[in-house]
Amino acid sequence: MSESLDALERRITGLRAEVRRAVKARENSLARSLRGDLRRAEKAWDEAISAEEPVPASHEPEPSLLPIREQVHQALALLGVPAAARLVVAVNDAFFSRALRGPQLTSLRRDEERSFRSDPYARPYYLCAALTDRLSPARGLLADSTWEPERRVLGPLSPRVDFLTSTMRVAEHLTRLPDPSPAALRLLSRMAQNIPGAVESFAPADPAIAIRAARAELEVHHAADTRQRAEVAARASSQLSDVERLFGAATMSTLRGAC
Amino acid sequence: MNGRLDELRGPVPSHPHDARAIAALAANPGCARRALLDAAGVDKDRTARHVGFPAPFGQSQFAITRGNVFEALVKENGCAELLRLLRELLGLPVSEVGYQDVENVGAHLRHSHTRALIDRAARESEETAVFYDHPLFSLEIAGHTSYLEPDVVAFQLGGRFHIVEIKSFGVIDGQAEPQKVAGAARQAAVYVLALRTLLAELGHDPERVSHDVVLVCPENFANRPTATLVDVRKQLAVLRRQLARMTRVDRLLEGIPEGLTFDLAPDRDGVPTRSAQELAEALCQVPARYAPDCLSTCDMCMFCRDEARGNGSTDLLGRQVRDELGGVSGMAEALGLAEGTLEPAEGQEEVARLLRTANLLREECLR
Amino acid sequence: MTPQQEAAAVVDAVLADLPRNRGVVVDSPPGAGKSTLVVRAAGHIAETGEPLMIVAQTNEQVDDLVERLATEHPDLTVGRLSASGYVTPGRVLALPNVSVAGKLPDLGDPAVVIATADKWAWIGDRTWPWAIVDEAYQMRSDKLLRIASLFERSLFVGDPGQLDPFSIVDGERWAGLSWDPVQSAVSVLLRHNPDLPVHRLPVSWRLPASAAPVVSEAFYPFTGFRAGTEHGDRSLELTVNGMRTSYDRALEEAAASGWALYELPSRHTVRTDAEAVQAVAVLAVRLLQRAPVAHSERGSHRVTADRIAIGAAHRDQVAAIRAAGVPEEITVDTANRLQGREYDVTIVLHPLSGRRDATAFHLESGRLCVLASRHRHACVVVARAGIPELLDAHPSAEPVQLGVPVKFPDGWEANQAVLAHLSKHRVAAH
Amino acid sequence: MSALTALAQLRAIRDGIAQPITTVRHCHLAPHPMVFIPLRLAGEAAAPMGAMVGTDPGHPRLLVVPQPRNRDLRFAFTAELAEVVLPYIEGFGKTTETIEKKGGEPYERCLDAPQILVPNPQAVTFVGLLGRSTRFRRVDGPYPVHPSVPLLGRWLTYFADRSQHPGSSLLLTATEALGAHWATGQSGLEDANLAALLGWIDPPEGMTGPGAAEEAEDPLLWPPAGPATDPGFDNEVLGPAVRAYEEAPTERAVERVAQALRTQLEPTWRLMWRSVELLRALPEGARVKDRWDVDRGSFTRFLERVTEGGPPQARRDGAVGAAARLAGLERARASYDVQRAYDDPLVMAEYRLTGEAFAGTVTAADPEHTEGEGRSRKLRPLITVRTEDQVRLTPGATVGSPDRRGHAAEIVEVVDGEVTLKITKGMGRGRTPSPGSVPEPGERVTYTSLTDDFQSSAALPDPELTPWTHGGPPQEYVPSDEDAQEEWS
Repeated sequence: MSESLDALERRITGLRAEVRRAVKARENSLARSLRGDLRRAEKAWDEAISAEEPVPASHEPEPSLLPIREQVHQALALLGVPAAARLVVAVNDAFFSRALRGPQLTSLRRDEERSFRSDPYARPYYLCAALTDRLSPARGLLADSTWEPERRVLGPLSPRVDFLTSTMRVAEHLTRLPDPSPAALRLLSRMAQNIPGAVESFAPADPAIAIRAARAELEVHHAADTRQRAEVAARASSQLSDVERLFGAATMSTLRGAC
Repeated sequence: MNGRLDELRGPVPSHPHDARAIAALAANPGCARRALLDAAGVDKDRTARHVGFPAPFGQSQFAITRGNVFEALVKENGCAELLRLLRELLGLPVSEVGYQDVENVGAHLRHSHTRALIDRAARESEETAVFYDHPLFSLEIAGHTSYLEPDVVAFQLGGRFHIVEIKSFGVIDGQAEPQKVAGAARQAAVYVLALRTLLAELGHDPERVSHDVVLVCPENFANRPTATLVDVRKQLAVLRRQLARMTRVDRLLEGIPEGLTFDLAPDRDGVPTRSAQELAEALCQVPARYAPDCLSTCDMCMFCRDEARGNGSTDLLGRQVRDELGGVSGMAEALGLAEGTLEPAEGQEEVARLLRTANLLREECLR
Repeated sequence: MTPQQEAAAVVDAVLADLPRNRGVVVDSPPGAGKSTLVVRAAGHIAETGEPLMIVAQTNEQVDDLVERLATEHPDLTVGRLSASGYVTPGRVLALPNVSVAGKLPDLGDPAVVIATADKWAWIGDRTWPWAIVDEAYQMRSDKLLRIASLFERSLFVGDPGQLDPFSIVDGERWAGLSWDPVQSAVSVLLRHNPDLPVHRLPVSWRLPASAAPVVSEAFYPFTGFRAGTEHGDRSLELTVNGMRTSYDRALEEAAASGWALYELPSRHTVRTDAEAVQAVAVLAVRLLQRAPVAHSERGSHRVTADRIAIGAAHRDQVAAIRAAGVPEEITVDTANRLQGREYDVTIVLHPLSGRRDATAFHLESGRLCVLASRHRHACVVVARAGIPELLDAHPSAEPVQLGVPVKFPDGWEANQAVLAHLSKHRVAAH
Repeated sequence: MSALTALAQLRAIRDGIAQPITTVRHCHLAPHPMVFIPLRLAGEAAAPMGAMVGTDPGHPRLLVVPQPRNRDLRFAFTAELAEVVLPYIEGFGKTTETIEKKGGEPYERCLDAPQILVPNPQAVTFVGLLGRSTRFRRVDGPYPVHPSVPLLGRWLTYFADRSQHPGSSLLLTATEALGAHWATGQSGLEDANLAALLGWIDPPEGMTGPGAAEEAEDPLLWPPAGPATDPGFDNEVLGPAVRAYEEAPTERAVERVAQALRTQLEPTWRLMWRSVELLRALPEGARVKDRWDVDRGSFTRFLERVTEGGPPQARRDGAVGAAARLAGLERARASYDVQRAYDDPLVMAEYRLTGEAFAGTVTAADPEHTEGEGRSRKLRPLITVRTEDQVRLTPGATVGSPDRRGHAAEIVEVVDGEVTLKITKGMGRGRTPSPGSVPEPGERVTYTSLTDDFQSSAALPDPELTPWTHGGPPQEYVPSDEDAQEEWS
């Protein structure tokens, strides 16, 4: 070991001060190199101190054996509608492996698209985009390529309809479990809070009541949403190529979607 | 006039004003230096940095993360949280749930798409969305177009638009920090004005944009959002006043020397080549009106404070002290009057008498 | 409708609403006949034979009401409750139907009992079927809390445009509460009882036609009122000729148009700006020397010193003006204490004169409203030049509290409006 | 802000060091105060990040929340804080004295009371919010906490409320306490930085006030005194340390966060105790003890309320509670202003400057002067005082004097620097004034219209009798499950 713990600590303190000074003066390249020095010093400090004490066992959850796309697929299958990464992670957390992390999903859609382009329909399913009424990919939503086209496109009412649907699906799944996890109950409560009549303000949600309330509101939007989605889906099938039908078209003009 | 302003800024694009910057115009309108820098679209932050007086503003990553997480929470699932809040606050009917993400078009189309969507909403009340997420507005500031990004625009049955402002500071037992609410209100007023301007351009009644903005904040110590209506009529009045003032910047231009410029003369990599000394001298050609409040509102504050120190100005001690000294602007002068080493000039007799008495009292009590 | 008819219709509506509601609020702009309404309503209630309590805010206000009530209803017995240390003025002692005492039993059993809110707070064990609360917008809600259980139903009368009640301590912790104790009695009352009828007296009998529109637009932008008299119904005649000094010209401008701005050169000064103080005093003295005579719908009379008031923002300014040789009989006081008062001519030291920065205190619209609305004939404002620049440079960073209704008018806008009008009547000092 | 203080500030700039604006100390300073420096997670209302606390300058206790977004860790922090704070507070409940009250039952009062010192008003706000977020917690149910957590919450709420009470010293902030005794050469806004303020008052060897203050503005040299942390520190040091803890919540990771926070807290810890030394060096004002007695009484009452198992303080004041609190605060405010002026000639000088007080020498006295005839004949000694001060009091005004307690007089006449006064109180009941009660010629006296002579306000209705004008009787406040279960994420 080249430096004593004390000396390392002094060095770390000094480097931190320099880094902050550089950041403040927006001397970015200097800050970058100082940060590198700092990281190395901290690592050395970590190593030095761990030589003195044993490393405790990690409490990380067991990594899942399923690949990420399988886990996402599982969550989407439960939800039955296009969903944002956050919700996918929450569902996975509540019902399945609990090993998904938001950042792991960011490049998923791009990877799937690449795979589809190089070898179309080679896989049984693709994790694809949901399409807006402009036929462009909706930001941040994941869908399942095996779903019928009407489910993979969005009208203005669809975000709400899909939210209500997914709440019902989560509640239904809960009723099937003999001993649901607290995380699952919390997920349902959080979703139900935003549906009128689905939950008492702070009490845990009752799946049966949540389903009834969500269905009641769904009744209100269902017809209009189905009509709008059918219209978008029809346009998609007549105007788009195969890959675009799954991953969306680039936006061309502003007026087409608005009218 | 614009030519002269371009000359002041130098050959770089005008620094865009975001809503926060526009709202800050009202912070110290009496300051000619700031008014001119803003009107010319000079990047004050870079300028202050270059003359060696960076502003002491910074934002913690914790605060930024918190803000982003909270905004995402409010908007997730088609603004499900926001929908609940508006149903409670504005009595939104259950059938009104439409959601449009303006950002679904490419960035270059967002502004025109916003216009088209808002126009459609204003024309037909049927089958329009309630939420317009990521809209992009524009506003003319002293001859330059500034683009503004409100959090959400809500369109309610009954034909009224509401600006939704999402902030991550807490509302605890119905109250939030008044300064933060004021900041949010000023910012929201900019969006209200921009949307009203847009409606007027499209031939609709601008008053269809409500002056009640919806402020969404976390409630108490949790993440659960709560919404409050904030009346921004006063902020709107102030904003209009300040924007009107900016068009009168020609009065300020009259007094400044020929050829004056705040050009940083950036090289090909954008690194300033202008001598800091020279730039500082140029800045000093336009009088500032420094007050300690500037320390929390203006990028130039450290530079102006240093200048006020150099001049021995009573501005350093705050507006109240300055007022208490009855218009005596120099510290040495005020002390001289107090200690009787300086004869009062015409019009200073009274304040001199007051300071002299104060000085005698201090001496008597501290003897 | 004539102004008389219009005003009478409102009064009738108020009286009709009284038995139907627990509370009735009447907003009264300056000089709109608030006291007349109170006296009228008191008579109206007394006729029913039911006892009435009347609440005012200061001893002077109580004495004024006692005097008017006892004079206009000579058959009515009036009791005046007072605190220890109160010296009954002669004008009250001289009234045969008025009794004065410190304790309720010592009053006999008068039909009407009048006292200040502070005094009423010490009275318990009895409820009145009726109450009238005067100057209710200047009454703090915690005072109302102390006396509200004394009455079953009440008429609340006051001027929303004048100064709000205040506290020497910070009331932020109660901001947004419907019962915020530092808010006015009326705002708290209406927040808890939003369905109570609110009437508005539509005509100012005090302000001349030259002043009513100015004050109405600046301080009552959403409600408004008009003058009870026309241009020409009133005039102020200076019977002694002037000498073309700037003082004389300012007085002549005021006599001719109802307003004058006597403008001193721009300068930042201490609060008790000697030059401005001097100008105020000289104007007052000079006004008396010019032997003014007021002609109005009530006839003509000589404007004597007791019909003139001088108003300022701060107490030290008042003391300085007093010390500058103003005749004893002229009232010199702060805006707070001039509330509810009426004079023929007023001379006002503008709150922003000589200031470099405006504070919330200086900009409070109620302050300027009080100062600019005390006169029946003319108002002379003394100020240093530079106030428009000061307003223009004023930073706007007022904090915002959730759940607190925004108050209008905004002080800045009100100041601007008054100043814009005054600039048409400017006389420069030299 | 007065011309006197403005002048002191100008001198501070010229001399390069802060100037006194009082001659005595106006706050109580306990022999063993507890210093508490909390740090808050940026972007959150009341998420504690860490704190330094203790009564021994040599042994601060460092408390750390390695991941402030984790509610369990936050409550663990609060429980640990309670372990330090509660024994300190409760220790003062052990010894009491019996106070006889005129026309009332005698009552017990603690002989001494706790005193907590925090760096600045923002820390007081934080104390209040931390109290608010913990006092409704339940020890059972869905999110149980240690019993000390809600108890600490109630005490923190009490201290934060009490600090709004003018003249109270139970919870003091260093910046306000120092700022009340010294004027610096910078604005009030800049005085809010404890390091800069102390730089002016007590610059290190070889430095001037402005130099020390400028250095103190560099967060690298002098970290902010909290509760807000330096954004640069958050981004460069604390952020990585917290992330490291998230990835591996080991002892070492905790130590890394603790180490980071220690660097931010230790300088302020030293400044706090330096502030205590500086304040302690000032002689105590004569009426400081009276106000501390009031503090002790208030503390004792709250301690009793807690011991008797009373409910936690409501979220906000009810109508009657608000009016009662307002009356108490106004009374304390007025009283504090008067007492400070009476205790301190330099504070009184402010009133002399505005003409509300004057000081001078007695030139003539007629101690046996009387008014009225027969039975209503009253002793009204007359004195004449020669003064250089500009007097703006008018005949008939009642005045008091800091020189004699219970003494009152009335202004008879003010002519050319000569004030004639009629003494109305404080000269005894005899035919002649009691010895020493009437100032004698040659004596230096001060009189002011500022008097601590308040009429108590009339009674308020019982809360359950709140009238219709104020919303009628409130629903009885019962701490609900909702309070306890309120999310705390």
